[in-house]
Amino acid sequence: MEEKLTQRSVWEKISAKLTKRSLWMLHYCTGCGAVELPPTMTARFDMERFGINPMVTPRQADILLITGYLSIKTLKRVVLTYEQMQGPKYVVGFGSCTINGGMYWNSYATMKSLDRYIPVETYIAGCMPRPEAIIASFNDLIAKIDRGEANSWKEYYNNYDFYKENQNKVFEGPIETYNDIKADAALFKI
Amino acid sequence: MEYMVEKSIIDKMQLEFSEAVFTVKKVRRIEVKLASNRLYDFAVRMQKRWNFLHLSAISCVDWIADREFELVYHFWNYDEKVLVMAKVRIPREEGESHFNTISDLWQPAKFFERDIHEMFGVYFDGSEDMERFILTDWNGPPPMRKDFITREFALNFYHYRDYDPQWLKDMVAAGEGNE
Amino acid sequence: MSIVSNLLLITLAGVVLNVLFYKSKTVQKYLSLLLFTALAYFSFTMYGQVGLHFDFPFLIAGQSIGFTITYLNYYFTIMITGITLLLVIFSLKYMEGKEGSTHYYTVLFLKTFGMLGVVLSSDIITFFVFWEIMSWSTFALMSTGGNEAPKSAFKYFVFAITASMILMVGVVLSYSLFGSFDFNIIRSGIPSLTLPMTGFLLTIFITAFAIESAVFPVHSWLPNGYSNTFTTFTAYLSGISTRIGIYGIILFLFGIFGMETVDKLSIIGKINFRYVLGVFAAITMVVPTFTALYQHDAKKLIAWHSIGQGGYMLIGLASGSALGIAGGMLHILNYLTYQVLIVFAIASVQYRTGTTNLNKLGGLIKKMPVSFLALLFGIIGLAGLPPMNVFVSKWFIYRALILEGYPFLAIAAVIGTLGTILSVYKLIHNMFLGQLPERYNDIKEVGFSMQLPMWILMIVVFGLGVFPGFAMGLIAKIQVSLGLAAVPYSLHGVTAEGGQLNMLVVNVLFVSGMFVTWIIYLLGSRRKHVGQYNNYAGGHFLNKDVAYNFNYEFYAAMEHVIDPYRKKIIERTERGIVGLTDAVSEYVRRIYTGMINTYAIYVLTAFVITIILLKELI
Amino acid sequence: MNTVLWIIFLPIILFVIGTFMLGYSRKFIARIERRYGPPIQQVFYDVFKLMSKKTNISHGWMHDIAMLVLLGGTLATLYFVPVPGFSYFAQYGDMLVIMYILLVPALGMALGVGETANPNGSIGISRALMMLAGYDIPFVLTFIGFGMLNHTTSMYDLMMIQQAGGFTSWGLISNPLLGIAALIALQGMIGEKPFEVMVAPHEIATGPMTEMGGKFLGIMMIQHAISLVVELTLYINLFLGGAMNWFEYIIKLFVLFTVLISVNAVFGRFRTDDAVRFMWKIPLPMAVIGILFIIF
Repeated sequence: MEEKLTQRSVWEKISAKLTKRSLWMLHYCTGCGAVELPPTMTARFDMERFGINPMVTPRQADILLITGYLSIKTLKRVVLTYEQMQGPKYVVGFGSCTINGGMYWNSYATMKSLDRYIPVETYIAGCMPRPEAIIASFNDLIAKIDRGEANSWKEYYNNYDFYKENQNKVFEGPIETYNDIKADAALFKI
Repeated sequence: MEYMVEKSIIDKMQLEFSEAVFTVKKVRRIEVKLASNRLYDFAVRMQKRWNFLHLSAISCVDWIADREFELVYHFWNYDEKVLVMAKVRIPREEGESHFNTISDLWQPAKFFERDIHEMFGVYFDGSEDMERFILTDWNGPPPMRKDFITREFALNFYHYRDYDPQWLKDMVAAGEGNE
Repeated sequence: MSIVSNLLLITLAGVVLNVLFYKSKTVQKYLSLLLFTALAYFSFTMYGQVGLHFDFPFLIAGQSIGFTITYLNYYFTIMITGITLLLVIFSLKYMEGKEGSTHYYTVLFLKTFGMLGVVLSSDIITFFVFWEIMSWSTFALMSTGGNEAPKSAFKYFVFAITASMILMVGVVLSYSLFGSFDFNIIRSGIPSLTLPMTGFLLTIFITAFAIESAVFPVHSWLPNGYSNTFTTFTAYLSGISTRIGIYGIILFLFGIFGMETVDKLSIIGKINFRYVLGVFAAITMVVPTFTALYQHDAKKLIAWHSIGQGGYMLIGLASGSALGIAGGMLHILNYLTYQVLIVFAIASVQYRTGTTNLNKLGGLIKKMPVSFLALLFGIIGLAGLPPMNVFVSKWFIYRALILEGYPFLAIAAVIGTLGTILSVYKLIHNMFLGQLPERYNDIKEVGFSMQLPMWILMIVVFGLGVFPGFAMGLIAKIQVSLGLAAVPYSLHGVTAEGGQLNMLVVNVLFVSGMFVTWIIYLLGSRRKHVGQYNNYAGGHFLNKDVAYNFNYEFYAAMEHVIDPYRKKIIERTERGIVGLTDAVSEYVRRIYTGMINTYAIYVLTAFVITIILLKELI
Repeated sequence: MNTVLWIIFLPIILFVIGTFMLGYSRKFIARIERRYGPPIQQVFYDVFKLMSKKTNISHGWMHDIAMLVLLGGTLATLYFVPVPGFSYFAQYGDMLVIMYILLVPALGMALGVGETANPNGSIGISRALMMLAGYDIPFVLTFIGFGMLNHTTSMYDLMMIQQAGGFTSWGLISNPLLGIAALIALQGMIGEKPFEVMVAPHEIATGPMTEMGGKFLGIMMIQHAISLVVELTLYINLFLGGAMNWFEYIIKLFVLFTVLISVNAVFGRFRTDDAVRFMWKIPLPMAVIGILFIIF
């Protein structure tokens, strides 16, 4: 993976510098962390300074926020929404519930680590991180994009079987998202 | 003579259900222990005669030691503002835990019974639908039963990240961790 | 054998032959196709013989009656024969297997015969006779097909009879005043009349034609009449049949009475006869476009629009300036082309799905792209947007209204256009866009014989849009023949002084803009086509039994705004009239008591009264 | 020769002005909410990011062509609006042409959004068209009023008349009623807050833009920027006396835009039928009375 990064052309560097300044966050509050977002958006912490503002539909969003625990039922919807998002997309896992199950570590109904089901870009530790932590993680994400290392979304296309197999283990049957990921990988040459 | 209202209600019920055990738990709380076959008549009288119009909930307690489930029916009276908890014992084994439905008296009973069926495995005869209620994609045993060990199920069904950073090891070595 | 007699003989032969061959449908089909192509050929070659006169061998009351060809009726003849030819080509496949269509072609020939006669007549008697034939055949046309068709056709019949009665009064009055039926003699006799008499005569003729072309107060027969019959007849009726009324108005307002006499009939200052006509036209434009919002049946929606667009033509004619009249006349041709195009698209959807109920259709663009394109050209035309031909005539009408200083008529025109845009988008959205219901999954595009007329009309609509010069040439000749100032036109627009219109520049800029956008579009990376279930639904899983479409009550908010003002004045007045006639006829019925002696008394009293009267006179 | 240069560079200039104005509006609203707000060139970043998206989805050929019609229509419109130093095309089309060409992108987008088969989009479009019926009538009325007053429908002549007459002959000053009616209608035309019924993010998931992602949304943002400048220029040419040099033109653009955004920043959103009722209750009678003044 290492040598692929250094070959970035000048144009990719420039476009990375420009696209990192505008990230649209899908306001998809799946767990208890959603209440941390309003303070980060409004006057005191104001994440719009970094060009991040909430967007409503997955088609227009770049960041998918998984704010807290995910029951199997919500995980289905999250996978569908993730597949509906476009191009360079980044998943940000909020809080310890997405890292290792958190408070619900021994529950029969919640998934334990998020990156088994969808590729995750950055995690934010804390049982609901404070807005400062959220702003810090967004800055890390921006720096990562600038360095061109934020390519987790390509993982979903390249080893799709790994993710699909984990998903089907948890779901009763394969979910119908009308997306043929393998064909898309070929079409978009990822 | 603090429990005037509760005593009057108990006397009223005592006439018809002499074999039931009535106790006043605290102000506005009456507990009734019944035989399982008498519950339906009790419920009918509660609704029609003694004006307990609201079935607040049906809950289920798993007495694994006595090998029995205890169904608790919570009736509430708007006028005297008293809650009556009718408790009934039914066998716990996989095949025999049956009970008759009271959804014809109260509509919401359907959902309470369906929930108990999903979580404990008690089958309510005569109820309209006994399908799965909240737990989608779940084909394991009813999870609320005491013989279902959730921790053991979770540990081997889900994948956990092995996470033992240095600072955690020092803390455990220093004996502060609760494990 | 002059051209005119050829035309009428062919249509007459068509009627007779179709009645003979009513048994076999195929013979009827191809026979009518052949005859209509011959008809179209002859009418197009009529251009060279303008001014030719043809008289019937017999005389009526010492006057020779016959036909003549002028630019005006050449203009209308091409429209009639052209559209009927396209209609027959379209209905070759459309009418297969439809029950009640044995007399489909006979009625069509009769109608064309009537219309050609009206348009080509040179004197008022032939005009009136063929007008009768035409209204009879329109009644027949409207009553074929569908179950409520006869009932709504009867409503038209009542209006048509009153129209022809008024026309009859006009004919008799003009004969008594000028002693002749010929238009030229009437034209020369008009200035000698006293002012109130000319006003009365003009109002008679104009009200007769207003009823036929569904101007505001007398329009209520049209929506049901046109939508309950075969869809192809809806196209034919709304396309050309109501425009014969407009022909009558042009002929009498400008041809016979002339601009000067009409301007003399002024009541107060600027308010003259033309302004009153303009006010009626303005209301005709506003009311239907907002009632069209409520319709959920495609044919009714289009019927309401045909009333609205009739208002545009009338307001163009009533504006009085050369530009406005040219706009009004050009609008007739433009309206005809895109209106028939829209109804052909609706007919092909009905042919495939069996319904025109807008609440049940949706997403047909994936299955019927050509009909979608046809409807798209049609609705761009109906809404009056630039690339299409109707923008030219609407631009004329607007400029005329602004420069002549009629602000309130211009306001009505603006409201009419915006109302049209709203209901027009509802039409194409509910039928072709949105989710495709499961039951229409295996629908195919219509056959070639139904697509050909659509393609031809699309080319005409777009072609006239970019180069309006073709139609403008004929319009200029008509204006000169009617004694009006011709509009300075060029191949692609108008070179008038206060602001110029150059459709070629508009379209070239539009196409170059699209080309630049295409380059920007290619800059982005590739894109993938997705099905209709791969859609954002808030995380919900979509499949065929999830109803995920928005058709029903498409403009609910606008309906909340309009409802208080919509008191259905017309329907209530009509019901009042019907109630009145019932009561009166009920009272009159009591006279016939059935006993002989009452009748004897009646005869006796009548005898006595006449004796008294006669005694007075002698 | 310089007309060819103008033809090539005018869309780019207007796009740059429009995007800076949008960036300025986001900064302005942020400042009202006592926060820093994004940098001025934020909208450039957004447009660049959208255009450089790696994967895009579309729902059919009509969805793609709708994008061409959308921006193509707006590009055609901007040539007809007289801009300081370049009004070569202004003589080929007048106010009526501009008013109708402004509707072509709206219809193009409506067809594209209809093709995406998403009810949020259809509801957004039906609201947008209702809003169009609401604000367009007063706006066109002001045109008709001026057309009748100066007996011409060409935008260029109207601008020249106002230039010649100096400050007092500005449309807003000579008949204020028409000016204010057109200002309210302009608020609806740009889609600012009180009349922002078509892109209601909380109710119908950004309305027409629900299924637009990647480069489709990029083209829509470019179109929004250019049409914003075109609509404001329409108002300036009619009511604020047009502009002969670029400096005066940009000053007027930003002043007018600040007035509109400050209204936008303070107001909540109307329900659709209330918005249409408001448009027909306040600006429409104003415009009609204004025209009555002109006639008598």
